[in-house]
Amino acid sequence: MNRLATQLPGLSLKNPIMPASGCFGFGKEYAKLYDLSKLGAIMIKATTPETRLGNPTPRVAETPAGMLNAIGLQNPGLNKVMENELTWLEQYEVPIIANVAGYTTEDYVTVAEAISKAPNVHALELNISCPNVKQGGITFGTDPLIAEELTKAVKAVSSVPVYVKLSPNVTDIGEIAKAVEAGGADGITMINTLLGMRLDTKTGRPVIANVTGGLSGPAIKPVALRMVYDVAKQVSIPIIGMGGIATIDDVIDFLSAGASAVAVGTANFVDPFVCPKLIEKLPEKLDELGFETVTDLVGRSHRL
Amino acid sequence: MNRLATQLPGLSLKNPIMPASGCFGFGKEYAKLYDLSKLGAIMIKATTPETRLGNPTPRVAETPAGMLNAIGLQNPGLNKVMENELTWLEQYEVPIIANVAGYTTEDYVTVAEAISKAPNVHALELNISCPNVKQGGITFGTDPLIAEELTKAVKAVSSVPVYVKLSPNVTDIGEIAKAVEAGGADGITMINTLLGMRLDTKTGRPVIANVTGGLSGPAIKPVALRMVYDVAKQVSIPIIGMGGIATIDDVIDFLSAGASAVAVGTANFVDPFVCPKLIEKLPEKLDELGFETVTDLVGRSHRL
Amino acid sequence: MIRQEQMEVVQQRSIATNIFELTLTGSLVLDMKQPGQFVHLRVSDQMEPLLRRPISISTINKETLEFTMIYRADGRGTALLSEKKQGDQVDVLGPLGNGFPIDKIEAGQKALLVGGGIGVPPLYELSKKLVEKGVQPIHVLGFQSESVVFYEKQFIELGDTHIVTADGSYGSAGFVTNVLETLQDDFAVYYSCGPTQMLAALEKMYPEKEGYLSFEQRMGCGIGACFACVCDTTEKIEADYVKVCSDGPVFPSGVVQV
Amino acid sequence: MIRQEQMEVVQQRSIATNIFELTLTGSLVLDMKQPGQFVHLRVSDQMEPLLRRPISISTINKETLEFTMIYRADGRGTALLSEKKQGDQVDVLGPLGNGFPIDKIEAGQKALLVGGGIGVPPLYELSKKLVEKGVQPIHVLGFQSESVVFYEKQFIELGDTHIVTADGSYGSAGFVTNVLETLQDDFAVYYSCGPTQMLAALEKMYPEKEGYLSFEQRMGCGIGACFACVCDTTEKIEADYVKVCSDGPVFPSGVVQV
Ligand SMILES: Cc1cc2nc3c(=O)[nH]c(=O)nc-3n(C[C@H](O)[C@H](O)[C@H](O)COP(=O)(O)OP(=O)(O)OC[C@H]3O[C@@H](n4cnc5c(N)ncnc54)[C@H](O)[C@@H]3O)c2cc1C
Ligand SMILES: Cc1cc2nc3c(=O)[nH]c(=O)nc-3n(C[C@H](O)[C@H](O)[C@H](O)COP(=O)(O)OP(=O)(O)OC[C@H]3O[C@@H](n4cnc5c(N)ncnc54)[C@H](O)[C@@H]3O)c2cc1C
Ligand SMILES: Cc1cc2nc3c(=O)[nH]c(=O)nc-3n(C[C@H](O)[C@H](O)[C@H](O)COP(=O)(O)O)c2cc1C
Ligand SMILES: Cc1cc2nc3c(=O)[nH]c(=O)nc-3n(C[C@H](O)[C@H](O)[C@H](O)COP(=O)(O)O)c2cc1C
Ligand code: FES
Ligand code: FES
Repeated sequence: MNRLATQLPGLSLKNPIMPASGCFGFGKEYAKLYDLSKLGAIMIKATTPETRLGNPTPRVAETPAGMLNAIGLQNPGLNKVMENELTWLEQYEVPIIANVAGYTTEDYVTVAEAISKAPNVHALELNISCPNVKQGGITFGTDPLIAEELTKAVKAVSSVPVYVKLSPNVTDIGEIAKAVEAGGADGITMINTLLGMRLDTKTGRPVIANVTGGLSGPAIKPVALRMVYDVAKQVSIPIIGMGGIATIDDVIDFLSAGASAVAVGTANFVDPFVCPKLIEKLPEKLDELGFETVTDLVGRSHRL
Repeated sequence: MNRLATQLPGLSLKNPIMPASGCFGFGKEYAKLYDLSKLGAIMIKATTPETRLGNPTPRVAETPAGMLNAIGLQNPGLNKVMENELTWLEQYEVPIIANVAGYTTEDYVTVAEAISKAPNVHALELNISCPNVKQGGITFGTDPLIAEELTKAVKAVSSVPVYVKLSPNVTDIGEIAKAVEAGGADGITMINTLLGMRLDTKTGRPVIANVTGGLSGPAIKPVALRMVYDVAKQVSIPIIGMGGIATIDDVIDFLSAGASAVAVGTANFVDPFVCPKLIEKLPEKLDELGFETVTDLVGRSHRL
Repeated sequence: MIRQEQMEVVQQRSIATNIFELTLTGSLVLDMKQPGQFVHLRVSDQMEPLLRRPISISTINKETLEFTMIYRADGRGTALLSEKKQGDQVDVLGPLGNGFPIDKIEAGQKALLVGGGIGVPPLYELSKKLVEKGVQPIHVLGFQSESVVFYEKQFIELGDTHIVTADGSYGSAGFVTNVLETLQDDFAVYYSCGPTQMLAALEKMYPEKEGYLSFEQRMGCGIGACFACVCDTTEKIEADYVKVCSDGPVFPSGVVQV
Repeated sequence: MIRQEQMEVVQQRSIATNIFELTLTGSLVLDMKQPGQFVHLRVSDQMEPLLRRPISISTINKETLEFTMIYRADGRGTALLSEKKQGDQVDVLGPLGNGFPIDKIEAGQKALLVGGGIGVPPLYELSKKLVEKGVQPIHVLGFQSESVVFYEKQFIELGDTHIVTADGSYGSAGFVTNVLETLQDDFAVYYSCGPTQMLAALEKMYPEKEGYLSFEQRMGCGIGACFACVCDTTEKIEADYVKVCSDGPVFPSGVVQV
C-alpha cells in the first residue's frame, strides 16, 4: 500500500504534493532538475484561448516573508499549450491539472472544452481568482452567483473533473465555495494570492509596473490555513490547499485543516527542489505523528 | 514651523506617528519607558460599555513576519477607562483617540457619547473590524449599509470627530470606506487585522484558543498599503494608515500611499521604543527625500 | 527600570542535549532585582522570527555586569539564539516582571525549591540568594531524562539536591511529586517553576504552606500592555485576572487558577 | 547543469565603498561554462528576506573549485550577504543563464568591453577568457565616483583600461560614451554589462557592430519558469519576448527592446 496515495475526482495521486499554477511554468525548467514523475500532479501555468504577453515589468517584488507578482497570465495560448507543452509532458507519469483562465465565460468554456481532452489532463482548475488582470480572473471569483454560473458552464463542456480556484480577497470565502459546489465543481483549490502593493520608498512609485500584485509566500499562510479550515467545514467536495507552504510542517498543517492535497507555489523559487524534498519527508513525518496514511491525517483538526 | 505637524479633524498632531489601538494598552506601561508627550497621539485599547475579560489563552501566536492575536477586546469597561485611564493620561500633552467597541449599536452609542466628553479624547475610532469577538466588531465592518448606519448613530452623539476603523477582510474595502464617509465619518483608520489561523503541527490543534486570530505585523504591510492607496482614491476624508509598520521606510510608504498619519501596532512588541525612534528619524528622512513637510509627502504616489 | 540594551555575548555553551547556557554582559544587569525576573530577547535582526522570546534570568553578577540564562533550543527562535557566538550582540529588553520574594523567609529556615525542566534555571539565582541570607534550600529538580539534566553540581553546592527523571535514566524515577512525598515538610516557604501541571500538584500537596510559583504564558509585549498573557485568578484576590509578564511571572500560591 | 549547492565562503572582503568581493568554493564551479553566467543566492536561512539574489560570476577557478562574485551591498539582502564570513555556507543555485560568447571573435582581433558600476564584474572573467584565446581586450569601465572604483589593476593587467567616473573624481569625467567617442572603433565585437541606458547608448553608437549585452530584470525563479523577467524583443527575432534568466542575461545587440 502506498501511504501517500490520495484519490481525488479525476486524480489518482501517488502523493499529495504538487507545484502550484504559475510557479512551475509547464514543467520544462524543473524537468532539468529532477524527474517530474516524482510529483503528485502538476498544476500548469494558466492557459487562455489566445497568446498573452502579460504585464509590463517589473512583475515581482519581495515583501516581508513573501512576494508580490503581477505576471498577468502570460502564456502561449491554448493551441501552443496543447501542441508543445502538454504533448511534451506526456513522457512523465504525472497527472496534469490545467489552469484555465480568460476574459469571458466563452474564453473559459473554449479552453476548458479543448484542454480537457488532452490525454494527460486529468482535471481542470478554473482560475477565477487572478488579481493581476483587468478583466476576467478575480471578477469571476468575488461574486457567488457569477462563480456558480461559470462553474456550470465549464462543467457542461469539460471531459474531466473541474476544480475551482478561490480568491482570498473576499468577505466570505465559504459563500463562494458553496456556490461553486452548487455549480457542480468537483473540488476546490485555494487560495490564490492576496491583493497587495509595494512602493519604492525613494520615489514613491509602485515597484510593480502593474501597481498592485498578488501576495504569496509564507506571509500569507495564516490566512490561507484559516480559509481552508473554514471552507472544509462548509463543503463536501475535496480541497487542494496552498498559500505559503514551504516546509513539511506547512504540508501537515494544511492537511490537518482539511485539504486532501497541497500545492507549493512561491517556495519553488526559494528552493527549486522543494517539492521532491517535501515528498521525501512526508512518510517520516507521518511516522512521527503516528499516522499510517495521508488520508488518515486529512481534516484531523476538525476531529479533535 | 513644525515640519511634522499634521492637522486632522479634531486632531492637532505634533507629528503623524501614534501607537495603534490594542498594542499600547492605555499607555501606562510605555510611560515607564519614555515620555508619552512625544507621540503624535495615542489610540487607546478598545473600550466597551462593560468590563470584558476577553478570550481564553493562548491569545497570541507567531507567524512568518507576523503574529496572530485573539485578545477579545479585554478592557476594564467604560467607567473605569474614563475614571482611571483617561484621567491618568491627562498629565501628558497628547491627544487621545478612543477606540470604541461593542456588541450592538447601542453599545457603540453608549461608549461614544460618554467617552467623547473626556477632555483629552480628541477623536473616536469606531472599531467595526475586530475579528476576534463573536458578536459586534467585524460584523459591522463587512456590510456597507450597516457600517454607514452605525457611523450615523455614533456621529449623532459624539462630541468629537469620528474615525471609522476598517476591516481588510472584505471584497471591496472602497465600498465600505465610501459608506462610512456617507454616514458622516470624519476620517478612516485602516487596517485592522486579517483573519488568520495557526495550527500546532504536532497535535493539529489551533494554537490560539479562540481558533482564529487577527494577523498583524510586517507580513500584512503589502495588503494594508494597497488598501490605503485604494481608499485614498475613493474618499476625501483623511486616512490614518497602519498594518505592518516597523521602519521609517514603512512610514514614508503609507504617507505616500495617501495616509495623513500612521499608527504602529505589532512593532511596539518587537521594539517598545519604536514610536519615538520613528518620530526622531522622520525629519532626516524628509530631508533625504527632499520634502519640506509631512503634509507635502502625503499622497505623493497618486501625483506621480 | 525596564531598559532595552544591545548586550554582548560573553559565552554560550551547550550544557545538555539541546540545552544552552548563555552569558551576556551590559549595564542592564544593574537593574536586575529579583531571582525569577526574566528578559525578553530578540533572536534575529530580521523580521522573521518577529516576536521576542521570554527567558528567565538564571544567574546575576553585578560586579562583572554579566547574567546567565539557560534555555532549551526548541523552536526556531531558540535555535537561532543558540547560534550566537562570543562577541555577538543580543537585543535584550529587561529586567521584566516580579520574581521570587526572598523577604518572605528568615535566616535559619528551610526553603523548598522545586523545578521542572527549563523551569529549573531561575531557581539557581534564587537558591544563591537564599543561601546568602542564611536560608537552607532543598532542591527537587525534575527532568525528562538523563540527557537533559543540567546544573546538578551547582545546586548540590548550595544545598540538598534531589534529581528525578521521568524515564528513570538518572536520579530517581518519576515526577518531582514522588520525591516530595518522601521528604519532610519542615520548610517555611516553597518556590517553584515548571510546567503548570507540576505547579498545580504542588498547590494541592501543600495547601497550608506559603508558596511562590512562576507561570508561563505566550507573550506579546512582555511589559503588560497587550493583554496576551493573562491568567484567570481565584477568589483569593480581588482582580479578575493577572498578567504573567508584569504582575508575575511569580505569584503567591493559590492566586492563579490552574 | 543547474545545481543547488551549499558552498563555503573562502574569503569575503570589501574592495570599495559598499562593494564586496566574495569567493565561494564547491563542485558547482565545475559546471560553470561561460563568463556572464550568474548564480542565484539565498542570503538567509530564514523566510525573510525570502527570494534569492542574482549575482554575476566574476572569476572562475576550476582547479581550486572556487569562484568569485563582486556585488554592491545595497538593500537588505546584499547587506546580509556581506556579513558572511570565511567558513560560512551559502546556498547557491547555478550556474544560470547564457553568458558572453567568446567563439564569435578570433585570435588577433580586438574586443571592446564596456562595463558600468556593478555591471563590471562579469567582464573580468570574459576578459581573461578573451586574452587566453589571443584576443586583445579594450576595457572602458564607468563608475559613479572614485570611492566605488574597483579592479582597475586587474583589468590593466589584461589590456588597455579606461576608467571614467560620473563625478570626475577618478579617471576621466563623464560617461563611458564620452570615452568611447575618443577611441578607435577597430574592434570586432563589443561586450557590455551595466545600466540599460548605457546598453541602449552602445547599440546606438555601434549599429553595424556585432555586440553582446547583459541585461538585468527582477527575478522570481531564476530558471525560466515564472515569467517574471521577460523583456520585449525587436523585430530582429521571431520570439515576442525573451527571459533574462534563461534566454539571457546576455543577448546579441538589437534583440531586446531598450
Ligand atoms: C516568563 C518566562 C520565562 C521563561 N524562561 C525560560 C527559560 O529560562 N528557559 C527556557 O528554555 N525557556 C523559558 N521559557 C520558555 C521560552 O520562552 C520558550 O521556550 C521560547 O519562547 C520558545 O521559543 P522558540 O522560538 O524556541 O519556539 P517557537 O515555537 O518558534 O515559538 C513561537 C512563539 O511561541 C512562543 N512560545 C513558545 N513556547 C513558549 C513557552 N513555553 N512560553 C512562552 N512562550 C512560548 C515564543 O516566544 C514565540 O513567540 C520562559 C517562558 C516564560 C513565559
Ligand atoms: C543577471 C543579474 C546579474 C547581476 N549581477 C550582479 C553583480 O554581479 N553584482 C551586483 O552587485 N549586482 C548584480 N545584480 C543586481 C543584484 O541582483 C541586485 O543588486 C540585488 O538583487 C539587490 O538585492 P538587495 O537585497 O540588496 O536589494 P533589495 O532591495 O532588498 O531587493 C529586493 C528584491 O529586488 C530584487 N532586486 C533589487 N535590485 C535588483 C536589480 N538591480 N536586479 C535584479 N533584481 C533586483 C532583489 O533580488 C530582491 O528580490 C545582478 C542582477 C541580475 C539580474
Ligand atoms: C509568479 C506567480 C505566478 C502565478 N501564476 C498563477 C497562475 O497563472 N494561475 C493561478 O491560478 N495562480 C497563479 N499563481 C498563484 C499560485 O498558484 C498560488 O495560488 C499562490 O502563489 C499561493 O501559494 P504560494 O504562497 O505557495 O505561492 C501565481 C503565483 C506566483 C507567485
Ligand atoms: C495584540 C493586539 C491587540 C489589538 N487590539 C485592538 C483593539 O483593541 N482595537 C482595534 O481597533 N485594533 C486592535 N488591534 C489591531 C491594531 O490596532 C492594528 O490595526 C493591527 O494590528 C495592524 O497594525 P500592525 O500590523 O502595526 O500591528 C490589535 C492588534 C494586536 C496585535
Ligand atoms: S505579554 Fe503583553 S500584557 Fe503580558
Ligand atoms: S526569473 Fe522566473 S522566468 Fe526568469
